[in-house]
Amino acid sequence: MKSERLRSARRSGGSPGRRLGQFLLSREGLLLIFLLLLGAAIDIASSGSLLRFANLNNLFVNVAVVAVASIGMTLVILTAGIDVSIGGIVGLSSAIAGQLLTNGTNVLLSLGVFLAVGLALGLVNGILVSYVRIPAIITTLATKSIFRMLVFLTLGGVWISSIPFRLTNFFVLTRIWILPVSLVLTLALLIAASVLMTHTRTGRWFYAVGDNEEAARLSGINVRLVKTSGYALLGLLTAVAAIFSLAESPLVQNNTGSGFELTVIAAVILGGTELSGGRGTVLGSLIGAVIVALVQDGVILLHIQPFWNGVLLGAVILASVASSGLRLLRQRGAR
Amino acid sequence: MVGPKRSKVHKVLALAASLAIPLALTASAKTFTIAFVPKLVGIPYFTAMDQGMMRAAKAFSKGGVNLKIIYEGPTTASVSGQDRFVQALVNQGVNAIGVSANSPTALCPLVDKAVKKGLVFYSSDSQVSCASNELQVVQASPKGLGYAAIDVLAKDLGGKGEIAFISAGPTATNLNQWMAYMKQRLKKYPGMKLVSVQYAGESVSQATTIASQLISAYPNLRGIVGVASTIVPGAAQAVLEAGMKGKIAVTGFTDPNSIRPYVKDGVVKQVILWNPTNLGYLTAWGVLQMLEHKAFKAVNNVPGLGKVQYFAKSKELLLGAPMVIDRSNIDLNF
Amino acid sequence: MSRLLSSRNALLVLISAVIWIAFAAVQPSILSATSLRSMVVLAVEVGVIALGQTFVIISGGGGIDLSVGSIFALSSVTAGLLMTHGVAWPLAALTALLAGLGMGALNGVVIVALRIPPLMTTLATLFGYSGVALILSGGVDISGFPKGFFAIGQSRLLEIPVQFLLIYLPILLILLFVERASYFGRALYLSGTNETAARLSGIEVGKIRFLVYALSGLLSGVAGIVNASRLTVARPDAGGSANLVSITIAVLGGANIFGGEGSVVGTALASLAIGSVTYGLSYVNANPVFEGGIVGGILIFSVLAQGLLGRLQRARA
Amino acid sequence: MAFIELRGVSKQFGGVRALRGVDVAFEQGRVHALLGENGAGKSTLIKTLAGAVQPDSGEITIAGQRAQLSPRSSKQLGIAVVYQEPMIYPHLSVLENIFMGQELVSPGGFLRRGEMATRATPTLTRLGLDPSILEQPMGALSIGYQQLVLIVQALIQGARALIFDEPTSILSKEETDRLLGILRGLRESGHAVIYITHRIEEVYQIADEVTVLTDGAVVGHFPIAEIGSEQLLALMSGASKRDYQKRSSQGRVTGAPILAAEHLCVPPYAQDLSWQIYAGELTCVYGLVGSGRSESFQAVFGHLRPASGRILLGGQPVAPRSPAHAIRLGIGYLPEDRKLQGIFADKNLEFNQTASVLRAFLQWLGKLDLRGLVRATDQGMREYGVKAKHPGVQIALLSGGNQQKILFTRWAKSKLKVLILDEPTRGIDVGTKAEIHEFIRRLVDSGVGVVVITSDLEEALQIGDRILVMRKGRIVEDLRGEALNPETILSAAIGARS
Repeated sequence: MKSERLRSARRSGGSPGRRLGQFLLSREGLLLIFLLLLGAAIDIASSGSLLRFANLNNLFVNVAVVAVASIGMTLVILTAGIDVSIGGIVGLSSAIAGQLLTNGTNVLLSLGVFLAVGLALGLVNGILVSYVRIPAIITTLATKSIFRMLVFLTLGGVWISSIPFRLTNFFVLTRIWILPVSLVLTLALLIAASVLMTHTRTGRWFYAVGDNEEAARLSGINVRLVKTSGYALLGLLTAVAAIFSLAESPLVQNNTGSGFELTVIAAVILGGTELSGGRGTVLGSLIGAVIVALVQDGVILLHIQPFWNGVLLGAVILASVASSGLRLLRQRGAR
Repeated sequence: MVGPKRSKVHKVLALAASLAIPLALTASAKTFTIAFVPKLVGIPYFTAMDQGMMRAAKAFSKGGVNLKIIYEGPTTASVSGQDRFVQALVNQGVNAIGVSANSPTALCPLVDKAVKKGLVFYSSDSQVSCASNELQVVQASPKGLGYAAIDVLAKDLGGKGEIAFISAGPTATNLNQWMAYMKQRLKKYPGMKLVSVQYAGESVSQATTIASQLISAYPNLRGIVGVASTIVPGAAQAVLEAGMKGKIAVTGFTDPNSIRPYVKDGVVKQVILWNPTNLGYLTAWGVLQMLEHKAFKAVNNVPGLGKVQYFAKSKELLLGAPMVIDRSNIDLNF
Repeated sequence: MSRLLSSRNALLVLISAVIWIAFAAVQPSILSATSLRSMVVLAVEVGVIALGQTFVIISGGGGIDLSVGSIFALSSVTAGLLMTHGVAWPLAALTALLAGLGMGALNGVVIVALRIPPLMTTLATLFGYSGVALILSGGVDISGFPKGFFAIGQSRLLEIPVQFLLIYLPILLILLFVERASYFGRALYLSGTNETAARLSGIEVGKIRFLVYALSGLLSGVAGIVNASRLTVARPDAGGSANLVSITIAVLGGANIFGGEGSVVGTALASLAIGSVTYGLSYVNANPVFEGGIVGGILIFSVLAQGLLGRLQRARA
Repeated sequence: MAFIELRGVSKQFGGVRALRGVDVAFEQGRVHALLGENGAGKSTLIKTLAGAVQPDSGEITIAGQRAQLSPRSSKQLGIAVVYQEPMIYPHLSVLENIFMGQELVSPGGFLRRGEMATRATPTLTRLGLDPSILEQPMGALSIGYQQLVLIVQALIQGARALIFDEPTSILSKEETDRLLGILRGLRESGHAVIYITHRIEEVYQIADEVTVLTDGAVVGHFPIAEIGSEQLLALMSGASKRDYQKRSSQGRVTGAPILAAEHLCVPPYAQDLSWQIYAGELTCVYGLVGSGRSESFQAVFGHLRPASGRILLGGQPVAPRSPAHAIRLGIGYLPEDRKLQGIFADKNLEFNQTASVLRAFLQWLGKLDLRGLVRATDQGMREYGVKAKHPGVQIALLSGGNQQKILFTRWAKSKLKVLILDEPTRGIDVGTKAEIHEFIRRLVDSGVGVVVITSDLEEALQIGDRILVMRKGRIVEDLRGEALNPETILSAAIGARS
C-alpha cells in the first residue's frame, strides 16, 4: 500500500506529450480550457465584439489591473492570510499621489510616492497581522475603513481630475505588439514573481509558511517577516494596480478602488490558491484574473442586465471553491 | 429644548404670515440654522452646493439675521445613512432641514416629524415627494435637462446615428426622470436610435470600462450620453482610448472640473449642467424666506442671482434653464 | 459571579456612558429622550444582525457571515415586491422572513455539506444575494406599502419604539435563553471551542453550524423588514456596510473570532456603544467621514483589548 | 567526552513535574536508548534538546560548551530530531523539504536545485532511497519514507546527534529493520544516536546503553550488557515486583457478547476484524501506534465509516452514522488525545464533564436543567476525586490527571452499554493512573462492556481480563487468563517470530 503510493507518485513525469496531458488535467490547465471556452462563447454570442480592438484593449488593461494586485494577494493567501483592505489602498495611494500629479510634481516622483504609500499601508496590515497578531480578516476589515476615511480626509470633498494625459498615453495607449504597456509590465512582474516563487529561497518560504507554519518556524524561517513582507508586497503591487487604473480613468474620487478587494480575491481563489495556505501559483491567479475580467466584459457585451454581474461572479467563485472542496473531500476518504 | 410650545408659536406665526401681516419686523436679532444633508458628502458637486449656501449665509447675515449652515451627510449615497443624519439634525433642533434625497419617499416619516416640530423642511437638487415637504428647489426642470442633452447631441451628430445612455445607479430617481425626457425628446430625431442603457455606479473607472465595452459591442455607435457627473469623463476617456475621438460624440450632465481636460482636448464638445454653487445659494435664500415668513412671488428677484421663478402649486423654486458648458466657459470652477 | 456583569460588559457600559458624556459636553441637548429613542431606532437593525453574527462567530470553524447585508436587502426587496403586488403585509413580511431564513440556510448547507470555508461561501453569496435583489427590483426603489406595515418600524408603545420593545428585546431575551440555558447554546459553545471534542461527545456540530447560519439569515431578514418599514422603501442596495458593522459589534462584545466565546448581552451592549458613537457623531455635526475610521479603530482596539484581558485573566489564575 | 550532557535538568508544566533533575550524557558513536512509559518525560526531554522547551533549572552542554538552546541554535549545534509524526511540508517537494531553511542559493537568491540534488544523492543512496524521490511532493510518501527523508535532511544539515522519537511505532517490520540498519550505520559514522522507545526488544537489538525514565526522573542508566529485560520492565513501570502471570482471571463471562464486530473493514486502517466484547470483562486492545486499534474502534463509534462488515450491539446489527448516533445507541468513546480531542480548554468543568450527557438534562423547549448539571458535575467530581474547588473552574487550569478524570467522568456517567477508552492514562502521574484503573474496574463490575485501548503493555497486563492484540490492521492474538504473558503479546504485536 505504502510502496504503491510511492510508485504511483513516481509515475509522473514522462514524455512531453504526457506532460501536456498532465498540465491540461491540472487546475491551471482546466482553467485555461474553461477560459478559452468562455471567451469563445462570449465572442460568438456577441457576434465578434469580444475580439474587437477597442474592447480587447480595455479588457487587457482591466486584466492588468486585477492581475498585478492578484500577484500580491496570492502571496498573502499562500501564507494562509487574507487582505480585504486593498480597495482602500488603491483609494489612498491614488488620493495622495494624485494630488502630486495634478500639482505638476515630477511624474516619476509622483509614481514613486504612489508605490511608497502602497508599501507603507501594506506594511501596516502586515505588522498588525503578524506581529500584533490580530486575525487577518479583522485587521484588514478595520484598516479598510480606516484607509477609506483617510481618502475622504485627503480629498476633502474634491475630486482630483487633471491627471496628466501622459499617464494614459504611456500605460494604456502605448502598445507593444497589441498589448498595452500596463499589461506588458504586469506580465513581466508576473514572470518575475513566478520565478521568484518557484526558483528562489525566499519564494519557497512563502509556501513553507503556509504549508506548515510550525515546521517553518523550527526550520529557522522568520515566519513573521515572511508574512509581513507578503502584505507589504501586496500593498506595493496594489499601488501599481492603482496607477494602471488611474491611467485608464484619470480621476480620483472618494470611492476610487472600493470593491477592488473582492474582484482580486475572486481571481486568486479561481486561480486555485487555497485559503488554507501553502498551495497556489501566480500563474493560476493570472488566469483567474482573466476569467473575472471576461465575466464582467461578457455581461456587457451580451447586453445582459449589469445586475447579473454579482450573481455570476458569486456563482463562479462558489463553483470554483466547491470543486476544490470536493477534491479535498475525496482525498480525505469516507469521513 | 425645542418643545411643543415653540411649535405652537410657530404655527401662529405661519398663520400670520399667510395673512400677509409683516410680523417679521417685530422679531429681534435672530440666528437661523439651516441644515442640508446631501446624497453623499465628498463629491465636488455637493461641495459646490455647500459653498453656494455658505456664500448666501454670508450675504444674508445682516439686519438682525444671523444665518448658519450645517452641511453633513453619509459617505455613500445610502438611504439609511441619510435618514440617520436627518434624524439627528431634527432632534438637535435646527430651524430648517433639507436634503438632496436618495429616495423620494423614504424620508417622509421624518419630514412629518420635522414639520410637526415646527422645522422648515425642504429639498433641493433631488426632491422629496411628500405632501408635507415645504419647498423644492429645482436646478432645472427635468424636461429642460433631458431635452437639452439630446438637442446638444443631435446637433453634434447631425441628427442621426446609434446612441447609448450610461447612467449611474438604476435607483437614482432624478437620473431616471431625465432619461425619460431624453427618450421622449429622441422622437424628434428619427435618425437617432437608442441602442443601449447601461449603469456604471458612481465610479469613473467603471464608466470607462462600460463605455469601452459599449464601443466594442456596437460598432456603429456614434454618441454617448452620460447621465451623471462621473459618467461623462469616463465615457470620454473610453472614446479617447479607443481612438474614436471625433467619431463618437460624448455629452451629458457633468461639471467643468471633471470634464475640463476632455473639453480642452476636444473629445467632448458640450455638456449640460446648471451651476451648483448658484443652486446652493438659491436654496439658502429660499429657506431663509420661509424662515422669515416671506411669501414667494411668481417671479422673485434674488439678490446676487437675478430673477427666479416660483410655482406655488408644486412649491417649486426653479433655478433656471440648463447651462451649456463648452470651451468658452470651461474654466468655471465647480 | 453573574456572567451577565462580566468585567467586559461593565467596560462596555462604561464606554457608552463616556461616549454620551463626551458628546453632551459638545452638544448638551443630546441628552434627551428623543435622542435616546432615535439612537435606539437606528441601532436596532444592525443590532439584530449582530446578534446572529455573534452566534455564527461563536460556532467556530472560521465562522463569519459576510452576506448579512445582502440578505437584509433581498429580504426587504422580497417583502416590498409582495406588498406592491397586493399581498397582505403580514403575509409579505412572513415570506420575507422565510426568504432570509432560506438564504441563511443555503449558506449553512454550502458551508457544512460542501465544506467551503465560511469566508468564501458568504463572500460569494454576498455577491449573489445582492445581485438577485437588484434583478428582482430592477434596481429601483420599491415603495407604496400599506399603512399597517409602517407600524413595525415607526410606531411607539409606551413611548418606546416598537421595533425595540417588540422585536429586538424579545429576540435578545430568546437568544439569551438559548445561549445560557438551552441545549443548543451549550452545544454551540462546545462546537466552537473544540470541534473534534464536541463531535466525539455526541454533538452534531454540522447541524449546529447549519442552524447558526440559518438563524443569521433569519435575523438579517428581520432587520431588512424593520428597515423597509421605517424608511417606507425597500432598496436593493441597502445594508452595504452591515457585515463590517455587525462583525465589529460582535467582536467588540466579546465574540472570539476563533470561536467558542461571545455573548448576546455583550453584543447588545456593544451595539449600544457603536450606536452611540455613530448617532453622536452625526448629532454634533462631526465630519461624517470619521465614522467608518472610528468603527475600524474600535474593532482593532477591541481585539487587542480582548487579548490583553485574556492574558490578564490567565495571569491572575 | 560526551557530546551532549544534561545536568540537573528540571521542567514543570502547570502542576506536573515533567522532568526532575535529569542527569544524562550522550556520546558520539553510540546508540543510547531512552526507555520509559508514556508520560515518563521522554518527549519533554527531546523538546528540551530541540530547543522547543526551556528547562526551569539545570544546564545543558553541547560539545563541552554550555548551551542555551533555541530551535535554531539546537539545529546549528548539530542536534536533529526525527519525530514520530514527521514534521513536513506536504505540498512541497522532497528536495525542498530536505533543504528548507538551509537552501543552497546562488548570489541572487536563486535555488540551485541541481546542486542540492547532487548534494543529497549520496546520502539518499546510502539510506537506500532512489534519487528520483526528490521531485515528489512530500505528502505523497508514506510515513516510513518521510522519516527517512528527515534523516537525510539531518545528515545533510550536518547533524552530529540524531534523536529518534519512537520511530518504529508506526512502521512495518521491513521498514523497522531497514531503519535499525540505518541507525547502526549512523553509529559507525560517529553520530550520537538517541533512540526513544518503549519497546524493550528494540533496545537489545540496537542500543549500546540505556537510560530509564520514570515520572520525569532517571531511575537507571546501564550499558546494555549489564541489564536484563525483566529488570528494565520493572524499572519502567516503577514497581519491581509485579507478577503478571498471577493475575487472577476474574470476570470470566459467559453468555452473549454485548458488542461484536464481524469482518469489519476500515480502510486503510483495519481489515477484516472480528471480535466480541463481553459485559463484566475488561478487554484491553494492545497494539503499536498505527496498528489500527484506535481507528477500528472509532468506526464502531461512528467517527469513521467502515467500508464493510457488521457491528452487533447486544446481538442487534447497528450502523452508527456519527458519534451522536453511537451515543444514542449506548456506545461511548474516550479519545486518546486529551488536548485536541477531549477537553474544551477554556470552558469550565461543568461544560466539560457534561458534554456527552446534555440530552439527559433537557426539560422543555430545549431548556437544560442548569442546576441539575452543576449538581451532577459536583457529584461526579466527588465520586471520582477530581481535585478542584468547584464546577466553575476552567479545565485548562487543572493538572493533566484531573483533566483526564473529568473526561473519564464524562463517559462513566453516561449510562452506556459499551465504553471504549483510548489510552485513558496516557501522560498522567502514577497515582492518578492507579485511581483511573480502579474506576475502570468499578465500571466493568457494574456490567458495562469496557474496552481499553493501550500501547502500554504493562497497563494491559495489569488491568486486562483479556487482551486483543492488533498488528497492521488485524487481530493477531486474543488471550485470556493464563495465556496472558508479555512475550507472546509483544511478539504478536511487533510481528516477530519468536
